[in-house]
Amino acid sequence: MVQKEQEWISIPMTVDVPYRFAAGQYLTKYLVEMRDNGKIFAVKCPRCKRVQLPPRIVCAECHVKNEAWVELAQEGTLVAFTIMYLPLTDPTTGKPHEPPFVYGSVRLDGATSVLDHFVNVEPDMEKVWVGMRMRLVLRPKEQRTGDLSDILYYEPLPGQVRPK
Amino acid sequence: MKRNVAIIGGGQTYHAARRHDVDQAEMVNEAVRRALDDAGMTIDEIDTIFLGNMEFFEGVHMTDCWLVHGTGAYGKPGLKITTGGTVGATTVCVGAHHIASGLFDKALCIGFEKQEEGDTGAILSGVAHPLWGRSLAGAAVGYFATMGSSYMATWGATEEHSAMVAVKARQNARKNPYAHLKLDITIEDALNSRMLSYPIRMLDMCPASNGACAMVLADEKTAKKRCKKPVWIRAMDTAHNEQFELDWRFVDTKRPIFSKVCAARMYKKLGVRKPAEYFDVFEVYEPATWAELIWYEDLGLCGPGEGFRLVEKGMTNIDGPVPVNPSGGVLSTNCIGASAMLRVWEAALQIRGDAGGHQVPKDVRRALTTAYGGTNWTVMTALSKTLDD
Amino acid sequence: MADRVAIVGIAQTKFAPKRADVSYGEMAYEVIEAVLRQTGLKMDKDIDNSISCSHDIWDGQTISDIGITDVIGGHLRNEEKMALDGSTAVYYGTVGILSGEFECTLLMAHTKMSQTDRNIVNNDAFEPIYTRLLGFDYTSAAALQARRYMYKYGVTPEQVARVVVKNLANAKKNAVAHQSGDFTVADVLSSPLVASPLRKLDIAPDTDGAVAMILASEKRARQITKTPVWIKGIGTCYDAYYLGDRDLAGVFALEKAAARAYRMAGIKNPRRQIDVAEVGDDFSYQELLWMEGLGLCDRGAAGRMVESGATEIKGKLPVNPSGGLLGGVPMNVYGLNRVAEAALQVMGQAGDHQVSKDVKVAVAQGHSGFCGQHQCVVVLGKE
Amino acid sequence: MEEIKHYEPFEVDQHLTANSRYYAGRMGSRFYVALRDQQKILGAKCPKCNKVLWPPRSTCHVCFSEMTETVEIGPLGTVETFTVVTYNEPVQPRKAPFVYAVIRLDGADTGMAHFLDEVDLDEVHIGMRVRPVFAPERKGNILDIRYFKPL
Repeated sequence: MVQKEQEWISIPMTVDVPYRFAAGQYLTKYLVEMRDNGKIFAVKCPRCKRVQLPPRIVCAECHVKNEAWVELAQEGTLVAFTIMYLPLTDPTTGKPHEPPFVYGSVRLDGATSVLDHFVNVEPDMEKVWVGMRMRLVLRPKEQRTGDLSDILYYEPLPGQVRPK
Repeated sequence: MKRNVAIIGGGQTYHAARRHDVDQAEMVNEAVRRALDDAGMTIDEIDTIFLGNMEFFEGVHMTDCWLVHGTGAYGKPGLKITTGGTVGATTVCVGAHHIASGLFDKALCIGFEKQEEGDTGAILSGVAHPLWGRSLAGAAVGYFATMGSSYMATWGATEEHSAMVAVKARQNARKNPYAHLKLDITIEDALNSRMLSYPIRMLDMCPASNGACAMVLADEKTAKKRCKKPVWIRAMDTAHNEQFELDWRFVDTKRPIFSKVCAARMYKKLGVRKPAEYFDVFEVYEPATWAELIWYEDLGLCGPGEGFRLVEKGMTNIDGPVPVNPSGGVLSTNCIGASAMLRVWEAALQIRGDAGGHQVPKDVRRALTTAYGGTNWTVMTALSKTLDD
Repeated sequence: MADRVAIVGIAQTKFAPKRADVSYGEMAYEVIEAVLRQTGLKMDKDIDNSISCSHDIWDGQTISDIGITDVIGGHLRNEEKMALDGSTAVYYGTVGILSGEFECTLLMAHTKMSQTDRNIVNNDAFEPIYTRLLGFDYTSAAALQARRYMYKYGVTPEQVARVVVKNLANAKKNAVAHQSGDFTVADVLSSPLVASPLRKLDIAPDTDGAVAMILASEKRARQITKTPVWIKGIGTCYDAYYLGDRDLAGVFALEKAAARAYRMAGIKNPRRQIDVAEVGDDFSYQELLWMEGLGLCDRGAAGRMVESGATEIKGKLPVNPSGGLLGGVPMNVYGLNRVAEAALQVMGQAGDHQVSKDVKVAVAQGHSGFCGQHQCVVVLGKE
Repeated sequence: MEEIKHYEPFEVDQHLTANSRYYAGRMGSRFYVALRDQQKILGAKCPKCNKVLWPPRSTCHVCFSEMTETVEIGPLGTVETFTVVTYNEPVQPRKAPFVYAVIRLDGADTGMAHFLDEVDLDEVHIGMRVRPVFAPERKGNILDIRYFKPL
């Protein structure tokens, strides 16, 4: 006699928790200035002089409060990148980003930190390289909401040739 | 520490992508019963119980409270710990501190994750700051991808080298009956697996596993009386990295890095000069292949930029001079809350000589384990066979 | 090597219904910066490790100690998070120092209840197989406990209301509380019904805030402060999980946790030896239940004791002179605030809500999980 | 240095949404199959304590014995405690006001938390005898019992 296999019961459930996040004193200035004035602000540690993005209350290395603000240039250098082939879901919209796309870390001139974002180049290893000079492209002002997605992407400065 | 602390027993579940036959309590209970049996103890003899788990991954708040019947915590003192991927090792630290304090003699430490029950993708994205990066959903894959491209560009390694790590892990896992991904794969298989985020392919990443691990810790007197092969916890340390500067992925960074800082502190405590010789086996927490190569370098098993040469020469194979992850590691089994504890337990098994098919073929007297989690955090644990080692 | 552990510094935010101006990390920094300034300690030189208490689901952040790593001094250093009530930070911090591994430990608990919905969050603490779909939260579960307790021991609604009247009057004298006032028993009993028998004023309000504390070994404590508060005893214990498994009128876990703490502290007769208690009154009736669990009176006698005035700020055994949690303290911070307030009483630095008697020994209690499943007791004392 | 400028608090609404699936396990599956297919309520019997526990589980929380035996309990039971809930939350399946109760089913040593309905809110009391009302279409979750009602 064949014994009937046990049925394993499972219970589907959606866990949905609403949040209202406060950006706080430091990120508020960054997001509002980017949204309203198209400016990128960072903080500078009074001790080690690291210019940090996103702006934050404490320099984690020096344990001192950050109080000095600096406006950053909107050009920088590509420090690392990847070509993403996964349709990763944006948890805040529930929609995926269409792969493949290039995603990279850019160090804006004058900053110590990098700022990660999409890079608007062909997803081809020949067309993108570490050391490439980049420009930050914001959405038009009327479309900006005060989110990191107010940055559309980085795009390469024109006329660059891949170094041998 | 004021008193010596020993691992006197442990156990783990079989790890798998699906465990439809058990609820969370039943799964945890499997590991707990194995650990108690291994220690030759009943639950009544346990003084205190600690649970490590990243409950957000299951979507259950306060799993320690729910699972008291599975863990045996009813009527006992205990705590719940959540520190990301490191949590299994942090739970061992918490247990060891309790024994060392003299307040308790026998502690049960448990780590688990039943990842299939929750929504891993959504919760991993939640690691990013809600207003800084969460909407970009880079997740863990993107992070290790930049690490891989940085490693290749800086040191001249190739995708073959990460494939070697991928193969070593899964071939070792085949010798470990408890491992999740027991894959008989070749370098070609790894290189041909699906590209996720250049240069990270499917076989470069850890799986999402269900499983649990439990360990019984005891003070010296209890350990010597009750256990034939106690394994001693000789040093532990924790180092985090700041929230936003994730420099571990830039392999040529000049900034101090959590992994090297933590290793240096451990080696100072123990008087280690040549870690590759001092320790007989390593269990490191490598969520991706490239991370294992970087661990080699950060732990000082070789010089900077030489990690890929170690794997190339087979130095870190199960029968090599510096065996790393004979268990198959996190690349073969990742039940987050248990993963870091599994590193410690697998290292303890090696020291006891009880690792079975994946026992390294030499006398193992000392072992080092690492954990990884959060925004680049680690917990390291050093174990030894005797208190003289 | 340390045989005794002391509290050497305490800082609390002003609690508020909502702090829209700060992120939770910035809110944590307020108290961390304050406690370091107060003790004159430097993060890098003096603090060996830190312990935080919060929950990912409350913070809306997976691995939520990420959000406080920078401010708590976690960079390249040791931070561990207990996902339980804030009192457990004191518990584990004490253990860590007694283990000989650390000499000076920074503790911090924080929550911004305003950033989400407490009932939705707490519903996720009900396991998904048998209870979550019924829609339970901590308030409805507490109402079941309140009813059972009052039924079994004949505790009257007036006696429970006296807890609210006392605590909200005490909270007037506490600068960090945000809910206080002169209420009558009739006011409490006519406030809107939430889940019978609990009314609006029976329930600790939604609150944002943080508490930080520094623990030190005896040697370090002597160097840091002239008024160390010694941690004399600690204890924790889990009860069963399901509401139907537990004797809801009982105090199984608290009695066990208290017994451990009292044994360590050498307390044989808590009623005579304890001078003041700060207990977890997140619901009014719980103050009574926990008083009984702590052995401050007989089972079922707490209602009459409150009625007698013995637990008033000037009474024989003041309970929650700070105004307790009903004065407004965030979840998860509950217990660290209880220990902080008890310690301030021992130091004689509680300000306007300092009790009139000399405080040699104080007890603080925190709990986690619905209806107090996990209990933590801390006994504090002078020299 | 930049002049001090005041910014209004900046807040952003988000949700964390996770699609989960929970497994009822060895004892839970037996419980739900019996409930769904036969409208029977099962408890688990501890071989050492001899107590019958609801919900059924594989380990006795008191003595840590492994439990494999299930026994039918109820369907009648007694109210041990109750509350009338006056507020609404999206996680609640019923509209307020509604009644939660802990009900000790006949033959069980622990209680079941569930709804009470078809009852005058003023007449609910501890000790009230109740029986379950099953859902006409049962899916294998706790709402297969719609609620309990007085005898």
